[in-house]
Amino acid sequence: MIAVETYASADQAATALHGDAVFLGGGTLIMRAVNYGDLKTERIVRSTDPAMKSISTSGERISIGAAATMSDVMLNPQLAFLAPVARSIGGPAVRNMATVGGNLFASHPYGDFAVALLALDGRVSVAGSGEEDLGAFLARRSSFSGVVTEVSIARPATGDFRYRKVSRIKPKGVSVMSLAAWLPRSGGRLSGARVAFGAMGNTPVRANGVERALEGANLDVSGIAEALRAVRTDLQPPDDPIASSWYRSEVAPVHLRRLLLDEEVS
Amino acid sequence: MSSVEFRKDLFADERPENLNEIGLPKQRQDALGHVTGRSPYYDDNLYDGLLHMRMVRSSEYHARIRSISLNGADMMPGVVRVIQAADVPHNINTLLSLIGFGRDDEALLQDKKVSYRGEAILAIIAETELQARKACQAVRVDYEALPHVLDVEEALKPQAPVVNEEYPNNTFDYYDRYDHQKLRFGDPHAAMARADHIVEGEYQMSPIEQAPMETCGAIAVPETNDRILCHTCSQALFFSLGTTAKLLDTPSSRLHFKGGTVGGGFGGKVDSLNEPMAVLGAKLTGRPVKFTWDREEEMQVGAPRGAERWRIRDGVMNDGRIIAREFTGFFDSGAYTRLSSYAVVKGTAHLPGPYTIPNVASNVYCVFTNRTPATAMRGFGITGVDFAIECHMDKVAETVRMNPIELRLLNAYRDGDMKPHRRVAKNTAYIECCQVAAGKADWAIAPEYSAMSSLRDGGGERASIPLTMIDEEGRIGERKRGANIDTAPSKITKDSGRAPSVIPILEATQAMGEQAAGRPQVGKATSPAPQPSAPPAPAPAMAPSQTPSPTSAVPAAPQRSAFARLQASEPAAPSQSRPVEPQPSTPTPPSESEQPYRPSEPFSRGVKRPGASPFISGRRR
Amino acid sequence: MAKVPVRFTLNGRETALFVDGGANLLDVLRRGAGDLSPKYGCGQGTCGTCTVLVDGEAHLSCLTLAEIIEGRSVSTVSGLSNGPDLHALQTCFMENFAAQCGYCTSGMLMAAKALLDTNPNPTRDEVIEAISGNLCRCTGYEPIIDAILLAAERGQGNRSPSYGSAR
Amino acid sequence: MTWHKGRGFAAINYPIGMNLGGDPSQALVHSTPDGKFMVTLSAIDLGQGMKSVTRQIAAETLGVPIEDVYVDTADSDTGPHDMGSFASRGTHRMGNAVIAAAQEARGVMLEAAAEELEVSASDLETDGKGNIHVKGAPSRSITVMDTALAAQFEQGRTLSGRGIFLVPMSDVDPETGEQTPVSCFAHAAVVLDLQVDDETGDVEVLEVNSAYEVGRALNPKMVEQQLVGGAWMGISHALYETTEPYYPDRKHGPTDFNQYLMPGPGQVVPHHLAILERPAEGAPFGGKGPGEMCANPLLPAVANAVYNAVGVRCDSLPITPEKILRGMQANGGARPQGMNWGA
Repeated sequence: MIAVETYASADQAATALHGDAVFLGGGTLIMRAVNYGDLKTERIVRSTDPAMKSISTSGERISIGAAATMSDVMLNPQLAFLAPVARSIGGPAVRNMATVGGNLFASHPYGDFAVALLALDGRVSVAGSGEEDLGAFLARRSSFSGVVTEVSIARPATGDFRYRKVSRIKPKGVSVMSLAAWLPRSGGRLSGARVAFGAMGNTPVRANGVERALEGANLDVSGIAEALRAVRTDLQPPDDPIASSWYRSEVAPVHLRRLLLDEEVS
Repeated sequence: MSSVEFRKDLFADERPENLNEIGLPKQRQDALGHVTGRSPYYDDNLYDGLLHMRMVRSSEYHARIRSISLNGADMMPGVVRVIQAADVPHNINTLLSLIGFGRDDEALLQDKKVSYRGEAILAIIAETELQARKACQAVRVDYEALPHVLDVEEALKPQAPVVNEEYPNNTFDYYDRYDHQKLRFGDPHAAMARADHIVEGEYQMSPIEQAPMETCGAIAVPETNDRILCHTCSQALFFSLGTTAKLLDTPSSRLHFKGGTVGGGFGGKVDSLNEPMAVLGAKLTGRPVKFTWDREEEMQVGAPRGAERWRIRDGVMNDGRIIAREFTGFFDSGAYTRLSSYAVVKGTAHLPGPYTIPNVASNVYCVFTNRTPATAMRGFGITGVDFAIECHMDKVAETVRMNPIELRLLNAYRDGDMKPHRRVAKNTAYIECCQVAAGKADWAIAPEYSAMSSLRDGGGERASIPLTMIDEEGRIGERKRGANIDTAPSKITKDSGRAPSVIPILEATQAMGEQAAGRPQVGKATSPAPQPSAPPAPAPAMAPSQTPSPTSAVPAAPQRSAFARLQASEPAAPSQSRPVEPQPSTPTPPSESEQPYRPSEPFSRGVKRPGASPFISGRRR
Repeated sequence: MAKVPVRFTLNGRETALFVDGGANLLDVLRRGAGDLSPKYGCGQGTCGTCTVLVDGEAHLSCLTLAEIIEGRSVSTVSGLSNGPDLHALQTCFMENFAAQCGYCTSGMLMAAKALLDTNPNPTRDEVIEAISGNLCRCTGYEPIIDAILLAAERGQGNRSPSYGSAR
Repeated sequence: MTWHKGRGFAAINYPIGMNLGGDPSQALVHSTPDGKFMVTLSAIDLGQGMKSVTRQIAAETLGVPIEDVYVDTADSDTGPHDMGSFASRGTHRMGNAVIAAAQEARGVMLEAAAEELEVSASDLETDGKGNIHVKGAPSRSITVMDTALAAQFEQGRTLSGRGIFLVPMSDVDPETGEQTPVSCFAHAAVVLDLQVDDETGDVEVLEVNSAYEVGRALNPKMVEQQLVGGAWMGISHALYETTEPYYPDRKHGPTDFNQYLMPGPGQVVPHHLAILERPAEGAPFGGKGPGEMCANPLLPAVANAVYNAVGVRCDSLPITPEKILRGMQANGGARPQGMNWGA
């Protein structure tokens, strides 16, 4: 029989997360596992810590509490650039439940919000320890046990952040792929661009070759040509019910171009 | 966005409009219940102490079960009862046994061999669904993996693993005689030889989930008077009741089934797998038991619309007339028959689609593979072949450079035309649908096509049954014994050109005519007198000669030996070719209104086995 | 058996139940509180038939841990009509023939209510977005979208005068 | 990147009723003491409207308003045998059974009324509003309610009827496939417009124009429900759905509605329908069940339109962006076939 423990603070919850206990955020992942008998534990830990819902700006970075829901993100004026990303997650009911922290644990092909966070130089705060790079965190997430309290991201200049979710079902569907790019420019040329993909690997991943190819490039057809070539070797997408690895690889350059050049689609 | 118009101008004289209730947009009786959340679906019955059933399912495509270890599952918290194959009183069934079609081939629970991934092995009943799930996870099944086959044509090969022991050739047995359903009408082989073009295509229909929003399920409750009440979302209440009575070896009077308000079905709620298990659970525990599929089971264990593979070969004249059409079809039945055998027969009767083609043949196979059994779905038996036919029509149109709609109209069936299953078409409206759809979309068709009518220019010569070439190829077991037989009805191949037939040709030995059956028939049509009209009907594209092609009667040596052996063991098989008189135009039979159905009369009950099949027209060979 | 007490408001009525640890809100509403209007469609959060409002927001009751409802307010289709007077959404669903099998209807209505409660004059695209987590296998969605737009046009607070006649 | 427009046509017929027959349906009709009628069936309403259409059929046959009829389904203790709701047999088979039951009940009702009015039953007719009167003399009338009360409490009659409809089971000739498969045919034709993205193979369906022949639209709104929803399903089958995306390989079978693809509410396609009605002999008021056939023509129409748009023949379903993209690559790019057919 499953026991649910509720703690007032994230730290208390983290302390209670020993053994095989799992942390419950919005419930969209854990409860599905509970319903299907797939949860490997009988202990669920949760926290009602209000700090975990806060969204705050400090300097060039923004901190988003891990318990903030997609709807919270959409309603927050500081996060207007992330509203389209949050809106691409599930339907309205899912967005009222699913949290920013939970999205970091969503398995392929989910986790589109984390893709955007990854492009925006996301850093993860874990209760009882310090900050950690999101990319590194995602790589070790399957063995992670603890409480993510917040994710901080860079605040992009207007127009420097791009996001697209490619889905066959509209308006709500799972990713064929999702793409996010933070495209800071210096003297008109790209400098320190970060490009991340979702549904193109086991976790959201950065396209390192693409980023290198974009360094110093102009954001135009010839400037991005090398990056479009690089994307094929950067990613090893899986087969799944939505699309094959072949197809994903084949259209990744197309969608990357559309993202980078901000092309209209239909 | 969308719009609806009623074309009351069409067929107006066939349709009295003086009715009070019919034809009016009355509110649905169930609308208020739906919008208030009060419509009573099967799961909307609350019982204290309701138990929940879950299944241990095969993780293998095809495997012998060496042993099953409960591994303490029966002692786990909340577990009330484990049900195994031996607990099912009559653990073998086939759905259509209720109408006497096919042999029992599927167990409710398997304990010896599993033939698809997800096949049920044992059931666990517990106080909560979660407890039942956890107990199922504890059970250990020791499998000895067997080779498996997933492709329909691979399954036909002699060395293919046997999927279903009841049908060791991996094909359903038709009429104790053939490994496929035949359709033979005219002589497509000869007609192809004089066609201007041969157009070929292969089409693959995917397996599709019915996906009703409500998953399949049942709640069974011990009722007063030693009966079991079963709330069900079955699409066929008495089908489920009868199936349950048979599997549980229980008089149907002991069962009380309630349902009727169902959250979508689309064909996926005919198979009656939940009801017998829930009822058995209630019997064995004396408590209310619910057995519902979760969405994952609904999608991967619940039977889908089966995949179908179709090949079509047309003989086409330069002017667009299709003078011959052949089909080779494979229904992927999965591991058991369920309803696929029936879909094959239904699909065969549908050929060649809504067209009057004077020479048609088909071989359609119901094939067993190591996948989830297929079952009914919206358009069952028809959707797949319609996809094939209508894609193919466009290829034909492209070949002869015709407007695709005009090509269809040129070949369209009309009132009075003979269909290849040898019943006259009536009440047709195919031409009008094409014309109206073209008009709505501003797709121009020539005036002579706009002037066509389903009511005119059918029948006459188009009502005749041509001299028909028949054969005995594809006897049950022939392929398994290594006979190398093409699956297609004739042997014309792209590579070999129009080779002569390699099979002995037998001929229909008597005139076909439903009136000879001596009992009322459905699908009966009057032969309307052709009316003079403009434009003229397309010339009926009948064979110029009514004699069989001499070349086609030559038996080929390589296939002969296997064939001859079979023939010898088959007393009913005619042993030599005989000429036959072509069927003249059918005389006008009495209309349906003059001969109403008489349900009180006894009716023929399926094919008698073994031996010669009775002939539907009332005559025997 | 570990049972946990949960108190909440269901369609305006105070409700208290003991629930199994880990139970979801859908099961608790249906088998605990006896409110059968939300339906089970998948238990995965992918179909929307179990949609209810929690403190006015659309939530998937199958993915909602029942214990977190403590002290909160839950609304379902059972509370949508004002006694025998139907909500405008209900009358518009009926008039528009927006229900066939009816199984998705409860969830659709609650998703639509969540929209109209915060956005009384939605665009067609906003309606589409609002029901994007709710599947319907029968209608092809258009009658549902039209019914919600019609309800908005009529003012979603309006109640129809009668319980809806058979015609 | 270019969207290429394409247009496809397909037309079909569809057999109504269980193949080969042998599938009886029964119905019972009885009156309450005050002249309302209960129709008792074991048929199933899956959403197709079985309860509603049999209610209209019963009301029409009895000659009373539908408000005075209620259909109860399905309870094996009270509803007599029915094979079930499949094979487009519901309206045809059960409709005929209800007609038979309602005719019998109506016969008794008219006899009871005749006794009250002291005329011959054959001289009576119903007005469809709850009254029975002498033909040509509307003032000589009695209400159905008074008739029922009289029958029940004075005459000792039950206003009731039993109905069965059976197409006897028939056989198939193994050699030729000769058979008597079905009762009648429904028909449909569609013109479908779509566009294809030549870089990704994505398809967007733009518009459907269709003509459906349904025998008689017993309830035009319910027919519209079926046709619109069924056409949606047809498009869904054509472009999205499969339980085995890598068939015949069984890998990656979808297990939820995120993986099992169906077009969403943002992909509703304007659908302009024309409904034709050529009543079928032997069908209830000529109606053919439209529920199954409505999806069928959409599948090939999509395939034909894709070919028209980019020159790729997708002969296997579903027609995924991947298949189209592979086809375009094999052809050396999109090969639009030209919009030769109007639009």
